[in-house]
Amino acid sequence: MADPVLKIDGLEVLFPGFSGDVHAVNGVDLDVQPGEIVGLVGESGSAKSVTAMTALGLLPAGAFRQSAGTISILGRDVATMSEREMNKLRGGDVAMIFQEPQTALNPTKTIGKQMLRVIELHSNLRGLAARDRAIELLKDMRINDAEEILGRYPFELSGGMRQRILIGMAFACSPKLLVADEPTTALDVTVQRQVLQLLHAKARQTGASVLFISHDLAVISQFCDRIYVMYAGRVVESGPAQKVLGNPQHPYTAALIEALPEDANPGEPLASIPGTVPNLVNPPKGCAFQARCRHAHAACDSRPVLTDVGTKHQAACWLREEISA
Amino acid sequence: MSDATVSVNPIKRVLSRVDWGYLWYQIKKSPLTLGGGAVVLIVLFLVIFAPVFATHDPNAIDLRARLAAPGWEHFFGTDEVGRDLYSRILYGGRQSVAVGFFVVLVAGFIGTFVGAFAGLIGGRVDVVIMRLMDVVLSVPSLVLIMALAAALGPSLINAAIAIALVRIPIYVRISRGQTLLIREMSFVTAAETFKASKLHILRWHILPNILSPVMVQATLDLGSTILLASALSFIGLGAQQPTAEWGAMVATGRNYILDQWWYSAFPGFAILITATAFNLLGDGIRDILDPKQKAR
Amino acid sequence: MTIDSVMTLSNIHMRFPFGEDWRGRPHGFVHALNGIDLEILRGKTLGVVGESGCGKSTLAQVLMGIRKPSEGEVIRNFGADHDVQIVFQDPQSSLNARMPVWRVITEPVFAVTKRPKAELRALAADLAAKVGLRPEVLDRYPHEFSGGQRQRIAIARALSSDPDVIVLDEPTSALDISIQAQILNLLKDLQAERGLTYIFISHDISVVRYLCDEVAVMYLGQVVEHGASDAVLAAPKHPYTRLLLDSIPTMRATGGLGESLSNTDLPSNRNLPTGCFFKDRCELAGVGCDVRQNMVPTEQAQVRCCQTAATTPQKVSA
Amino acid sequence: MSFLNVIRRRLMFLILVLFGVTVITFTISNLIPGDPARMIAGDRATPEIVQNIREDLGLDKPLPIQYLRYLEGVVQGDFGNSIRTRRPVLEDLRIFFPATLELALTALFFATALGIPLGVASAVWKDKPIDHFVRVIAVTGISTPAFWLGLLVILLFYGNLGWLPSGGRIDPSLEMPTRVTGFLMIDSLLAGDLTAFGSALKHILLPAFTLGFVHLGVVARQVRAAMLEELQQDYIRTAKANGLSRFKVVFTEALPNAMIPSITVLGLALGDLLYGAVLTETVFAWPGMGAYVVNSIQALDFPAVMGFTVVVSLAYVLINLAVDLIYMAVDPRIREVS
Amino acid sequence: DGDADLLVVAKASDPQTLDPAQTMDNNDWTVTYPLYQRLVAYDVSEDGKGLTSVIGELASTWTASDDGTVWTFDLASGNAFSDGATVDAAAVEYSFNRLMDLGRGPSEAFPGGMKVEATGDMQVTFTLEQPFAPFLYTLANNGAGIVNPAVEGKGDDHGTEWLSANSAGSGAYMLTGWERGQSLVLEPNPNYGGATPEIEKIRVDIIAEAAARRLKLEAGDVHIAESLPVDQLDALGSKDGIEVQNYPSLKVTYLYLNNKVAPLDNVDVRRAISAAVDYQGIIDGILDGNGVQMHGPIPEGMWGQNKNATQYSYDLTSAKKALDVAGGASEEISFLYSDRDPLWEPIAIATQAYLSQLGLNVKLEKLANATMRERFDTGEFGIATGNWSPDFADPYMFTNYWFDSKRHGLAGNRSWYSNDKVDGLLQQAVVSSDTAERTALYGELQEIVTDEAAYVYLFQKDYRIAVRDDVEGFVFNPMLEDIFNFGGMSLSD
Ligand SMILES: Nc1ncnc2c1ncn2[C@@H]1O[C@H](COP(=O)(O)OP(=O)(O)OP(=O)(O)O)[C@@H](O)[C@H]1O
Ligand SMILES: Nc1ncnc2c1ncn2[C@@H]1O[C@H](COP(=O)(O)OP(=O)(O)OP(=O)(O)O)[C@@H](O)[C@H]1O
Ligand SMILES: [Mg+2]
Ligand SMILES: [Mg+2]
Ligand code: NI
Repeated sequence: MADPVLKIDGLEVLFPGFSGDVHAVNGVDLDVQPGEIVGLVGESGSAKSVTAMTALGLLPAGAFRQSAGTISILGRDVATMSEREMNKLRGGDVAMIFQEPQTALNPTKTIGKQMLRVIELHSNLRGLAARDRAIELLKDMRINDAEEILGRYPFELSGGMRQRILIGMAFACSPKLLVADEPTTALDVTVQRQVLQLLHAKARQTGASVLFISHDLAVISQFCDRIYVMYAGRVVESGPAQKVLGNPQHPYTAALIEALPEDANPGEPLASIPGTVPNLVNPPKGCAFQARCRHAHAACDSRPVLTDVGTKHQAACWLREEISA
Repeated sequence: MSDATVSVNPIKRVLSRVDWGYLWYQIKKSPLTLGGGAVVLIVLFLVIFAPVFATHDPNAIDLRARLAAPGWEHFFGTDEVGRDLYSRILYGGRQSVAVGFFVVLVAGFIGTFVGAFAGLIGGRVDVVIMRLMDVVLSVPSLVLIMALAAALGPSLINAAIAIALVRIPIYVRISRGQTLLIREMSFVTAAETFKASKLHILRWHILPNILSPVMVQATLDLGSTILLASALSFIGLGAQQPTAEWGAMVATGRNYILDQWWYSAFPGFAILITATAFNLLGDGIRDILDPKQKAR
Repeated sequence: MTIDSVMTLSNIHMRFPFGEDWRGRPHGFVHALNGIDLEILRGKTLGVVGESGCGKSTLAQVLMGIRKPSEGEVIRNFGADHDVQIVFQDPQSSLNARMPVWRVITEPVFAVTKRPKAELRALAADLAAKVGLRPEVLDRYPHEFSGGQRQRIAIARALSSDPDVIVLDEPTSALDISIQAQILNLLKDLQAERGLTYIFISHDISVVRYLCDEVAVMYLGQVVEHGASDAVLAAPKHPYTRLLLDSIPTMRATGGLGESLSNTDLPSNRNLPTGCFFKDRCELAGVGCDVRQNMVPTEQAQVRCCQTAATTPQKVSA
Repeated sequence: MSFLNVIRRRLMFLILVLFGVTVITFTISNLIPGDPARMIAGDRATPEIVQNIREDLGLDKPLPIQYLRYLEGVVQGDFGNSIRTRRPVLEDLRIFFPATLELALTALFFATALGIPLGVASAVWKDKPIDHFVRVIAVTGISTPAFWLGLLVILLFYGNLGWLPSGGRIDPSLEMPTRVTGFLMIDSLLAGDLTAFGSALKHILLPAFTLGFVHLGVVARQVRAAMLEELQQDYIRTAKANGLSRFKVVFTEALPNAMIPSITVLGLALGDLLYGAVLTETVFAWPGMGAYVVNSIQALDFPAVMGFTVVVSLAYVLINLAVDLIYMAVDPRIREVS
Repeated sequence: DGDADLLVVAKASDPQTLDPAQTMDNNDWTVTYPLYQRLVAYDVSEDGKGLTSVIGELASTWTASDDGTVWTFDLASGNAFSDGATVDAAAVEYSFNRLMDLGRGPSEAFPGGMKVEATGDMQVTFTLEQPFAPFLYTLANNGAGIVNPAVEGKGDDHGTEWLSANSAGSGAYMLTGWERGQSLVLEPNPNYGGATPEIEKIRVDIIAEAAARRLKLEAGDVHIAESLPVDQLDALGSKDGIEVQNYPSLKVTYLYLNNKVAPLDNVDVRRAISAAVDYQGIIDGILDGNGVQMHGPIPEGMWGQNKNATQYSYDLTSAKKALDVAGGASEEISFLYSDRDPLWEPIAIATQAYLSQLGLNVKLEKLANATMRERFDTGEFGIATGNWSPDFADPYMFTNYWFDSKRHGLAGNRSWYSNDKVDGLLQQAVVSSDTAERTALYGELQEIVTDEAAYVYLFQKDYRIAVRDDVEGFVFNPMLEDIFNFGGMSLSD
């Protein structure tokens, strides 16, 4: 097997703050293999974005501290890379798209300008050749009047259109890894489907790996090969999408799926998870889900580690530990 | 709870909403704010207790000790009728600081109410009020102040009134802008659905929520008002003799700047330091309370 | 067809002027609602679904009575002392950060009549308990709460004036699934207990299917399909409803993401399309679509439609 | 909104301002105790002489009539005659306005040329020593009494060092270049007179610095705030994710957008500078409108004061119009929506 | 500098108007006076001192009728305006008619009903309604400058607008440039009838800040710096190349005590105030000793002064006694001053302090000069400061103006003093042309008004001016403060 495109080991990130440090990421291990589409799912605040942004070095300098862990992209440790090298990497071999297509484009520059900038920065294409490349990328995103769109400003376009443009830009230099942070959350369902389809097709076609972040289990289930479920800055379960969602091994994953109204009987109450996510200023010592867990018991006071619960399927729960033991 | 008997005044309510611990945490992080705040406190202290710190009667003249150089007898020297400059600067601060607070309070209160009213009522009233404010803002303010001060007769209180009148539009704009924002918030929409009166909305929703930007503006304004008041005194439209006032002292002192530099230098420094301190503090408070608000 | 309706909307239009030339005349109008007829049944939940910008919130405002429709009529079949309350999507801005929780909860009461504080606090405590908040939180301020708790506060506030009808404008969209379930359960309990009528606005079909008795599907300021929710969502008649249902990702889907849709852009509501509003996005569009469509009753629902759809065999994916 | 619309709107507002400004200043002028006729007549004049002058100037008419007469004149471009100089006010202003404008523009240039880099540095290195330094400079700028700073720099650069002149626009022993634009620095260049240019430049340095120092603070603060705002926008993150270097992110992405809101501030600053020059001009004996209006107020020369006010207000509105148009030219968002 | 032919004068402010028939401001006269000639001029003594007597300038000879109402002047030939036109009787007639017709401030110096007629090519006759003792001297005023009749063609209203910024005179110099607010340039009038002036160019620079004027003077950029504060002059005197010249002057500084306003309407209160002021303290402290206390209204150096009249001196006991006689005074007394003269503020502050020793409550009001003058005229004040310098050398300037009840207010009687007897004396003195008789009349008057303490007669101050030491030939005339005899001056190398 080739090197993983992205490998995160024991990552810990904290944000100093008034009432203490916010321990956003508390030991995350994660890897993305070449050509793989990996999902990162979890509730709001579970540190999906922080994990991804740390990996690409996009967190605002000064606001955070990486207290532990290593990150390597395409086999290179990012800690050893200079800013120049990181810049070359970003937009070249690694690309990222974000949640808010409204604001992710520079409002005062035309689409063409913004696309050409990326293309010219990371390839040898210049002038008309670069322009042709941009048009080609847009066409791939099913944007028919691509030439005209290049002359438009972001505010003149719909959200779905903008997100497709951003995806097109992300693929401008055939990245090996694409990080997509909730790319469709702000879109309508009909548009969401189109964007997901295009993204999926393009990734498969170019063989790029994708780290796909979402809180929508259904989207994740359809989009990803393999998923990581996060809770309070930790990975609680990981494995192939169908396995994890079809046969969840961690009580949190299970409860989450049960809480979906999708299959619920309108006559009966929904299976809700009591309580709220823990405060990350003082993250629980033991299992982070302990306080809300039906199955919590004494062992949960110490922190469970990810253990195999099936082929390629791992969960961090003492319950599973006991079962498998 | 004894709550039912305690009447709650709005200022106390706003202050009670301030998380002092958080405020202190933020201020500590910003040495400039801290420095500004400390100097403000020192200035206020010196000025309030001027009689304690003064070495001379600020108005006692001594024609035989005119324009004496700084020394042990007169820390900052004396002026053209032999008054002790150090003592006069201490007392002079009272005028400057008092004008600052007066202007900010008067303009702040009137402006806030007018702005909130215009924003809430909307329609013609709003248009008329805002156009009027635009017109006032288009008039060169210094000239307006000078003319007003000249019309009212030169005295510090008249200068303060003139400055306050001219500064009202700024508060009207802020408070109206803020009112329009808040009016769009869904808690106001909610209040409308249960048929709350405009007065209720003003009292419970608008005013409490515009106070903090207004207060930020007010802190920032203190510095510039002190400056403006001294500028008016500089051109002779402010404090009257023998009352000590910094701007007036600089004005008189400039005639002596070549041989008796201290006469205008010390009061000038006093203005500079005080205004800087208030501005630093105001800046810091703005950053803390209202990080999004743009600098004007 | 109904016996007991609390509100009836007939032919509601809502236009907003936009832009202003130098004489203050608008450049044109945003047509947010374009002829809505709805009957709201007492004690039931009506779900309103549709894409962003289709006029759901505007409809809610008309129902609340905070906006007067430009055209059409709203009939209310309940006493003047009862009213319609609302719960908003964004728990952040729907609660005044400068009021303690007990004030927030009782605002609908004291905004209208003066009451002694003690009475208000008692009422607040009562309501807080109903929505599952502990009484000691009453003196705190909204920003000290999580999203789910804030939504509970908002619900308590809606209940305080003892309304007949509560409009819920995407009350769970900003919440996590685990919290959403808590709130949905709470809403169900309260309805059962008090016989409330809900108008539930959402773009999440599965939530609507779970919670609502009836569903109205909106497109560009019109209702395109309206009927019992199980029937409509199981066997949609209107091509738009079908598109919507097809687009929703489900955990059990097997076919992956399928083919890409061609036209996902909503037509402008500044210059309304001629004929059927959906025709540009409709796979079935044909000759008859050049004229405006009317609502036609079918067995289970009313459908704005669409000769083609009525006569075309249904093709709904699972 | 179209360009035309903005212009039309502003011109409507201009009429309103003209009306409002004249009403306000006329009212206040007439509240000021003092009789301009006396002023002209001189100390020892008899009441008959004073009355004679009063009639000449129409000061014996009721105020509303005086106002209407004035307005009538203004509409026809006649601002009346100055009581002090006995010359048409417009004529006087035509002489003094370019001097003030030259000073204001130079000060603005100074303020922006320094203020923008300082503001950018401050935002980029937020909370670093340079940020503190810039903020102190900026705050000191807006807190310095210009009239005092002026005295200090004169004392230093003229009195002690003798490097720069103490006041005036040009060395009076030099031939004034032919008046073309009224801007000495430009006129002297047009005339090819380098000595005059050098002298004009030397003369403007101190007053422009003094006047600009205040606005340096304003500009730096504004740019800093706008930069901070832009730097936390999502598109900056996109740019970084696309591999743009820090330098490019700051200068090609954030700065242009940060300048858009700053244009308003610069426009306001220019307006401010125009009448803020009043005190500075007095200190530096700068022969501009500021000194003219101060003397006029002191001398109860109401036509002159009103002329000044109207002209500056007009300039203010026109500057705002220019700002709006520039805004529209640089910000595509405004051009088409709404 | 370095240019021996250029003389630079530094003034504090720009002239307002250069029309002699309009300007009432000494500041303007610096420029206008050398541009024009008058029928008569002040004489200069052998040793170069300015005298208060007049000699002919444009007029070669003149006669007055016995009753002093008809004055006939014969014009000297050879005088010409800068455009070459001869200065003839018609020009004189025109100038005076223009002056009286415009009816602005300067016309006030001439007796009402005065008729001016060219009674020959080169002969002018003035007819007065009644005798006016100082008449001849008024003809040396700035307002009596002879204007080229050609200005009539320069626009409406006798060309006032044009003349406010241009010159049309026959003086030694003519105006060749005026950069507003910056400088004015005078160059010799090529057609001047007198001796060709030595200085080829005179520049008047406008430098508002006293400190800057002084620095320029020190640097040699300026030859004469006007209105420097007393304190600066002392420091300057010791600098190389600079000479501070002292001239006895007739300019006096005094306080108006508003006789119409309580408590100053009580003569004993006024006496108390007059005795409570430390005259010597002010002179030593504020003037650095450069002045003397006045002895009644008429200054030293002017004929008619009565040394026997009361002179108050600083004496708190007698002041208190006087106040007791008055029964005390509790009213707040306003004290007006302006920044026209930098000495006024210290005087005001000092006076306030002195009077507070009597328990009098004085409130200082610093006003714009124009506003202050307005208040003089309406009589809304208690005390105010003022300077007075004569337009011509006659006690008339210090008596008829100050005490005549017809001149209440700004016109001269600024203490609103009224005394029928005094009015009578004044009336007699003005129509008499007998100096001895007038001296006696004014002498009696002085005793009355000093006793009644109408004003507080503070001091008479020397005229001091700082000049580069290469400036030669400056003649100071006490009637012509701030006016320089450019035509007679020169620069040594
Ligand atoms: N710049 C920051 N400063 C302080 N705390 C931060 C910062 N960025 C993120 N956090 C904290 O880190 C935690 C994780 O945030 P993150 O944005 O990664 O969550 P997420 O899983 O992406 O959630 P969402 O689904 O809402 O996007 C949160 O508690 C958040 O408050
Ligand atoms: N006050 C208003 N002025 C102008 N246009 C408005 C106004 N309110 C709503 N609109 C327009 O009316 C249309 C319907 O808006 P509405 O908020 O009702 O949509 P929605 O269905 O609630 O959308 P979402 O799902 O995004 O909340 C939109 O195009 C919107 O721009
Ligand atoms: Mg996120
Ligand atoms: Mg909505
Ligand atoms: Ni319609």
